[in-house]
Amino acid sequence: MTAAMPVLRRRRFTTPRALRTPLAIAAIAVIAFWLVVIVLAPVLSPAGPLSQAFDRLQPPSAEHWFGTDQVGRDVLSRVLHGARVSVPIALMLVVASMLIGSVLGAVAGYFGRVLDEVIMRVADLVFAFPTIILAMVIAASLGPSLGNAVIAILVVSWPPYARVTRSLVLSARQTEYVVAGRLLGNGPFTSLTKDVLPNIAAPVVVLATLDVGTAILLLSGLSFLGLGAVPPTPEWGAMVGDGVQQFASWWIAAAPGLSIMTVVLAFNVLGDVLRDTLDPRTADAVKGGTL
Amino acid sequence: MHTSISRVAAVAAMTAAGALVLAGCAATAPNTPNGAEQGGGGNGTLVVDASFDLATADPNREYETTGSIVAKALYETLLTFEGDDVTEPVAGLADFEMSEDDRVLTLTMESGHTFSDGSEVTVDDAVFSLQRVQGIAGNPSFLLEGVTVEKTSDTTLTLTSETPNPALPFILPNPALSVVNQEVVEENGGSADASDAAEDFLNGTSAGSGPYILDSYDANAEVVFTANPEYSGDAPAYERVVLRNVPGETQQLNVQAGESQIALDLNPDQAAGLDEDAVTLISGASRYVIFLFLNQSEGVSPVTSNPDFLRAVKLGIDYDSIVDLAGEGSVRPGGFIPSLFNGALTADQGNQQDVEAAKEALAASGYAGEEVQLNFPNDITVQGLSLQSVAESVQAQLAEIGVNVSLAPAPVATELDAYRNGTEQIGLWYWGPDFPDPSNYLAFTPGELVGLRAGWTADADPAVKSLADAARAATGDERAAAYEELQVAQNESGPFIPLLQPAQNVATAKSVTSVALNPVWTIDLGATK
Amino acid sequence: MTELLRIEGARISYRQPGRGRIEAVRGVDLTLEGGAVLGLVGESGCGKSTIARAVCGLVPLDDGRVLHNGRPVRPLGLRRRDAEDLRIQMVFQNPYASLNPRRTVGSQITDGLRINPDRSAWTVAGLLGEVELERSAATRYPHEFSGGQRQRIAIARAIASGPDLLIGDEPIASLDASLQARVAELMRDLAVRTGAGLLFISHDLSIVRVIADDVAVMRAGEIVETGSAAGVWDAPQHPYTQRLLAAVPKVDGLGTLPG
Amino acid sequence: MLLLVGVTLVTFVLTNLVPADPVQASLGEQAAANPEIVEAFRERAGLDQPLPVQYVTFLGNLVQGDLGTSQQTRQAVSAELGRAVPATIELALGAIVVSAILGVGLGMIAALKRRSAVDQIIRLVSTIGISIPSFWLALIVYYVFFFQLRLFPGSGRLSAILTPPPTVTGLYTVDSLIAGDMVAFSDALAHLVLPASVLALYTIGLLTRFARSAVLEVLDQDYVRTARAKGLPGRAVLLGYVLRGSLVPIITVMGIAFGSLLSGTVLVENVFSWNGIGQYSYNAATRLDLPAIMGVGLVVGVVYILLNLLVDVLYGVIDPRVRVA
Amino acid sequence: MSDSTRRGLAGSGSGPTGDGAVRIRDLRVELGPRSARRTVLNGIDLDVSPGQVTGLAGESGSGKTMTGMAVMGLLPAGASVAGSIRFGETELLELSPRRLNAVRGNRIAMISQDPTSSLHPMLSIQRQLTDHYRAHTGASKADARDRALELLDLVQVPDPATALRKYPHQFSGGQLQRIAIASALMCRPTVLIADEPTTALDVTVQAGVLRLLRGLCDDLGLGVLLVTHDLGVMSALADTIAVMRGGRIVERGTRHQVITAPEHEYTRSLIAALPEHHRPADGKDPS
Repeated sequence: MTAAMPVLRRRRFTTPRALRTPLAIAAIAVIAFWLVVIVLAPVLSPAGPLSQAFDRLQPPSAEHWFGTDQVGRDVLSRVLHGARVSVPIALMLVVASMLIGSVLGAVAGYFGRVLDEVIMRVADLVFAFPTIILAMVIAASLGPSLGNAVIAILVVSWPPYARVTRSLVLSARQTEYVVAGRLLGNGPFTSLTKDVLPNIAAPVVVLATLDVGTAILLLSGLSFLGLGAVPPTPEWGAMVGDGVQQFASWWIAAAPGLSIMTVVLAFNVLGDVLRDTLDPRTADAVKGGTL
Repeated sequence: MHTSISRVAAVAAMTAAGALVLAGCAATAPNTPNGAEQGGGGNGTLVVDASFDLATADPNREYETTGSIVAKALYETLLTFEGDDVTEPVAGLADFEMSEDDRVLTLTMESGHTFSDGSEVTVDDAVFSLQRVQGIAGNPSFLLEGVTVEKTSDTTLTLTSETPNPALPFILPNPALSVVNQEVVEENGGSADASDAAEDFLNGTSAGSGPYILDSYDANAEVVFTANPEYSGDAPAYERVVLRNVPGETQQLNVQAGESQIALDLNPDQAAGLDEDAVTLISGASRYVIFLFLNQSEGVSPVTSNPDFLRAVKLGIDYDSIVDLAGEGSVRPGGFIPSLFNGALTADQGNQQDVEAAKEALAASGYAGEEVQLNFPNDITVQGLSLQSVAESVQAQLAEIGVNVSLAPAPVATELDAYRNGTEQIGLWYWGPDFPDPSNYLAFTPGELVGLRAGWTADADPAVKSLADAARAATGDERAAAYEELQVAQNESGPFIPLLQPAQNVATAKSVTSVALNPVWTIDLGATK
Repeated sequence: MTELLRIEGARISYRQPGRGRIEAVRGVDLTLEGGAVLGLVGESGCGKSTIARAVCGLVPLDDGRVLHNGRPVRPLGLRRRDAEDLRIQMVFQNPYASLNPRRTVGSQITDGLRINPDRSAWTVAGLLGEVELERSAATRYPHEFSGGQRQRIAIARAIASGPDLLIGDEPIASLDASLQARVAELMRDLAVRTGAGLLFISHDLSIVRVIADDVAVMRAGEIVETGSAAGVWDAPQHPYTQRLLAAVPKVDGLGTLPG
Repeated sequence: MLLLVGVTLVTFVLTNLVPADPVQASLGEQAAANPEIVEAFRERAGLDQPLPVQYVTFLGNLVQGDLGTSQQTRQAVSAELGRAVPATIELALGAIVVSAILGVGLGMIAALKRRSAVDQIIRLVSTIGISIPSFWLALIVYYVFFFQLRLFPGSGRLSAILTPPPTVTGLYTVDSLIAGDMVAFSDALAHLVLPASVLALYTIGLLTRFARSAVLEVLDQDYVRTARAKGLPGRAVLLGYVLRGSLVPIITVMGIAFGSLLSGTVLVENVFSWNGIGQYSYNAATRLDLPAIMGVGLVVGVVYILLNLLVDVLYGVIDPRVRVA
Repeated sequence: MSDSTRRGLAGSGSGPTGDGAVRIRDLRVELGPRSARRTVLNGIDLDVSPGQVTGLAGESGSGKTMTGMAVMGLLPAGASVAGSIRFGETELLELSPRRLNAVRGNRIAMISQDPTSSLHPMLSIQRQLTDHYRAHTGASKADARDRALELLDLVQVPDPATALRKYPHQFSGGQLQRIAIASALMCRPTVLIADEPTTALDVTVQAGVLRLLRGLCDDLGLGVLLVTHDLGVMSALADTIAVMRGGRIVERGTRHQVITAPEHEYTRSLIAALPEHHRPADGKDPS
């Protein structure tokens, strides 16, 4: 694929240019920073994430930049290692829910009828629950663990993809080039893979980018409630949860909270930039289903 | 002055919260957070923050910490304790006399106690109430298991036990055994058998003779009490008490900010963070014992049931650092009986850390690094202390001697099942006494309630078993020694590893001059001044 | 002898949300011989595009038949189109929507070549030449072309498959006036040269007059008049046709108001 | 309706998949060891019946408006929800009103100043709004604005020294107004500020972004150009034409945003001791209180349906094309 | 305002006085971001006189629509304008936004190509006919309604009273364009800018609208700037024609002159592109 990445309308964009705005660069830099942290966490951390070698509840100092927590662990080290938990899991989660959701959505949209009804009713059902309440019930039922939290989030996070993909497929299916392709003898599978999916991939991927943030927030929210990461895993949400116990030791929650925010923010900005380069209409379809 | 600051703030808030709320903040400014300060003296309102585990306001059904506070405020019991001394029961609605063989307890009603509807508390009410506890088979009904309640005259009743029951006078002060107004309760569907349907009514209206009457009740949010004009004792210092459900960390802020006058569930770190100029802190060891157990059932875990492994764990734990973790006021018990009760061991009589010995024991056990699971409930705190910190410490300490522990927390509701069915490999739990008598801790012996949860069957440890039987049978002054001996033996070979008694930290506003704390009902709101 | 296309008593209706069914085509008969050009004219909403779609099998008939070489056209469901039906091809109205934006022009024309019964009839370069585009166009993407050029590509793609019936559904409506006649003539020439019949649908009478052999005038789902293009133009019989023709402004520089 | 049955069925199945036994969760240490007590409890809670029978019983009671009794608190679920739901509604309404005004306003400004510095700033701020973990923000806000600055009251919906107004709607602000109790009103409003603001931040971010793109879309419409060509004053064009034209997508998002508010309440109510549906559902879920979970599921389902209904009605009010059809 | 408000509906045109005319001189417009600035109008001179239809022909992208927008002051944000657009004695390019607002919709009105999108789909016809009238004249609701009824009658919308209560989607395209014209004429403007006013309409409907425009021009003395790419429409309606290409006017003259005897090569190619039978017969000028 060369420079051009055409979309449904006359617009075009070249990737380098779209990503050249200061905000986009900042976002990419933040993500790059955390990727480096993920790789180098053991090297960068002054202490092990589980080591309880220090005095408890020390405020930030030269020795412990972000202080120590309630059992005497170095918060900085835990935050750095926390990136290895939250970010990769969120990325995998999003990819998985994108795959599940868009396959279901594409099937529902393209083949319609009973499949469509069944898939979309189920999606409605999931939609009817506020995500975190459903995730909470699931996580509580299965017992808290990162794995179960991931399952819970997967269960609640595929419907937006299904909806968006379905509506994109529905409208793409009507477009003249898809019809023209059918007239030229494309079977349903060829039509879907050759004409429909390539043209809706961009918005779905943008949705996924925007969803990374949501996934991190959900995951950390569940961990915060004690329904996600299992201690002593250095998960950011769980660390904020630890911090709740000691208002006076504000630093326990400060760094992990900020970390969540920067990562989520970076992915959201990146998603925005990608979305803005798309046709505004497509962008609406994208955002319309994010929640 | 506060007014003007608040007005400025309101303007600032506008940027954060939007123009719409502006009107509200500005209007509220004069009576926001400081209003509560006036509640301190005289006939004002007392605001008490607690972490709720409230299930019901029906005294004969409640068996939770918060429920006891509520029942204690609304009702009276036949016997009671004086202040926080739980070593000696005293007369409440009745005076008592125990037969020589510890089997028949005779209670004589004291006159002059009246229910909130003005009627007198009679022996019939007392008999009805105790029979109701038994008949409705609620949480507390085991307290009177094997006990027959009979009215013997217009002023007396007897409680006859099948077996000698020296603990009975210590059981009777439990607020679950409160006396309710028979007439009122029966009018509202109440009875002393399973057909009882008065709970709904009692959740809305109290029918007792306690210092307060129930004003409103929301098991999830708050309970409001108002003074009972018919109360026969000293009138309570506060006309109105609001008992609110607030998490510990917020309690700390509230009591300092003057939003509440009493905070009941502060953990040591929160307590340490208090501004002593603004609040008074009362701390002491609580009645709870947090303990670890290793399952002795080979089916559950061949690792934890290995005696050498068990010994290694006992030797590997850094008991002092765990008590440090729990902060000021917490105590390290020598055995499973908490320091407040007869028969308790001191810390130096308990197990001690010895890393080298632990490693040897571990080597002897043939342990090869298998992962063992440590289960604990993660959504509850014991006196504000979360079990998670303790679990994390234990995990790290055992890692030092080479034991690979994985933590498996769960909400208490989920985890209880595994705990009570005895399927946990390593469990981290706590025990709150049902009544302040060491006999309550016989549950921790082979074949008994808690023992079985650790896979400690009746025939698993005959030595300890016989010591337990001896303790049960002991009377008078022999009892303490018998229980001490039992605990020493348990520490040696039993699956239970008592870790700590967390501190109970209660913070009060300076306006509160006296707080009536007690290990059985936590706080007597009626006697708080 | 069977006609290339015969439409008999076609009735087609749509379901519109909230408004019930709307009958777009109510009893239409049409025939088209191979190699001939039939112009179907009418104002917006008269049902002419619906007929085009029905001929391709894109909308089902409520009643009546569409026969292609004497064989009913199968409605296009989820399955691949029948080989016979592949010989009916269409050029759509909107050149911006009828080409896949993610694939090169060449590969899209190749799609057409693949189903041509006569494999050696065309090459991509040859076809591009036929529609007056550079050879190099094959490696480029649709967005690099103007509307008129895209429509030429769409025509090339349709012709590539060697259709015996070509349908133009308002193929020139979204082009600039100065291009309309040229593209229409190109389409006609290619169709006639390859021996295909052309069903040309348009609201522009003046252009249909130039390229069509026969004309059918449609109004509100019915054909009101058919005849040779010249005949209808010169002597319209139906009052509606007369009005329609009169409404076409004359480019005479005289300020004559139409209608 | 089908949705509601679906919701209850899913919740029912889900909660029964749990390996844990609600009996254990509800009974004390000694009591749980006593088969008589356990049996009595099971009978009271209807747990002695086979599962399908339990579900049918639940549905049967439901039709009569009976949601069953909480296993944990042994109170009627409907009564508990009757207290929790208005609390959350009050919170969510406060948040949605604030975010509607600020979100739509900021979105419009950003759209009008497209690509300017103002636009960039608004967009960045709104993105931050959807990026801050609400549970973290709640902590900060509680600590700073209540504890440090003492600007706003802390826990709960009303200062404990005040008596809640007589219940009419269950919303303290509204009820106190009805009762004419201005002290309670301003106190309730002050309690609302912090949690509602925290909750609103996310929806403000969401709405700003949507409003911006909706308004941008409309600004490109012919009818806006026509309105300007008619020489209408700027404000009339903006409010009468642009805003009106972009309301449909904005309303749609507000519907979605309300849903996300309900999610947010779980995390925020926790910190502010706001005894609403969020706290209730957290307690119900962690204590495996089946009837309570079912009740929450139902309420949420009903809210979802009502919300959709309301959105549809609003579509009709806004857009005559929908109205006629 | 004095002149136009006094003139009644039936009153015949006041003739091509300088007062109601638009004079465009050396109009230059540049658009686009700084890095890719492009000139879209490059020295346009054009007059629109009362009672006259001035045609502006050209293909898409030639700048004809931009010329109309420049007169209305509706150029896209970031456009830079040079030259002069005078309306009577007023220099439109120098007016403050507020004073420009007092002119447009009031003295100079506009109708655009697609009436289904140029009318707000969610507002009633009455609102869209009267809001600017009330803003410009301060008329009461009832007076504005009367005026609207009058105009709907003038543009031959059946049952005006009912029509006022309806919404755009309840009308056909032709009716909507009539309503749009009525809306444009509410404040008795002297100049009407008609940008492709019939392109979206069917031919039979187009004929009616063309007749209406011609009538308004003749009866009300309205000056019309007709922007269209359709030479048929141009030939039917315009009195004078200017042909645009690439932001410049390449040819101008009377209708007959430009259509039957085009001088510029480009104009000739436009005419040559017409279907054969559709081209103008050799120049017979009736005048």
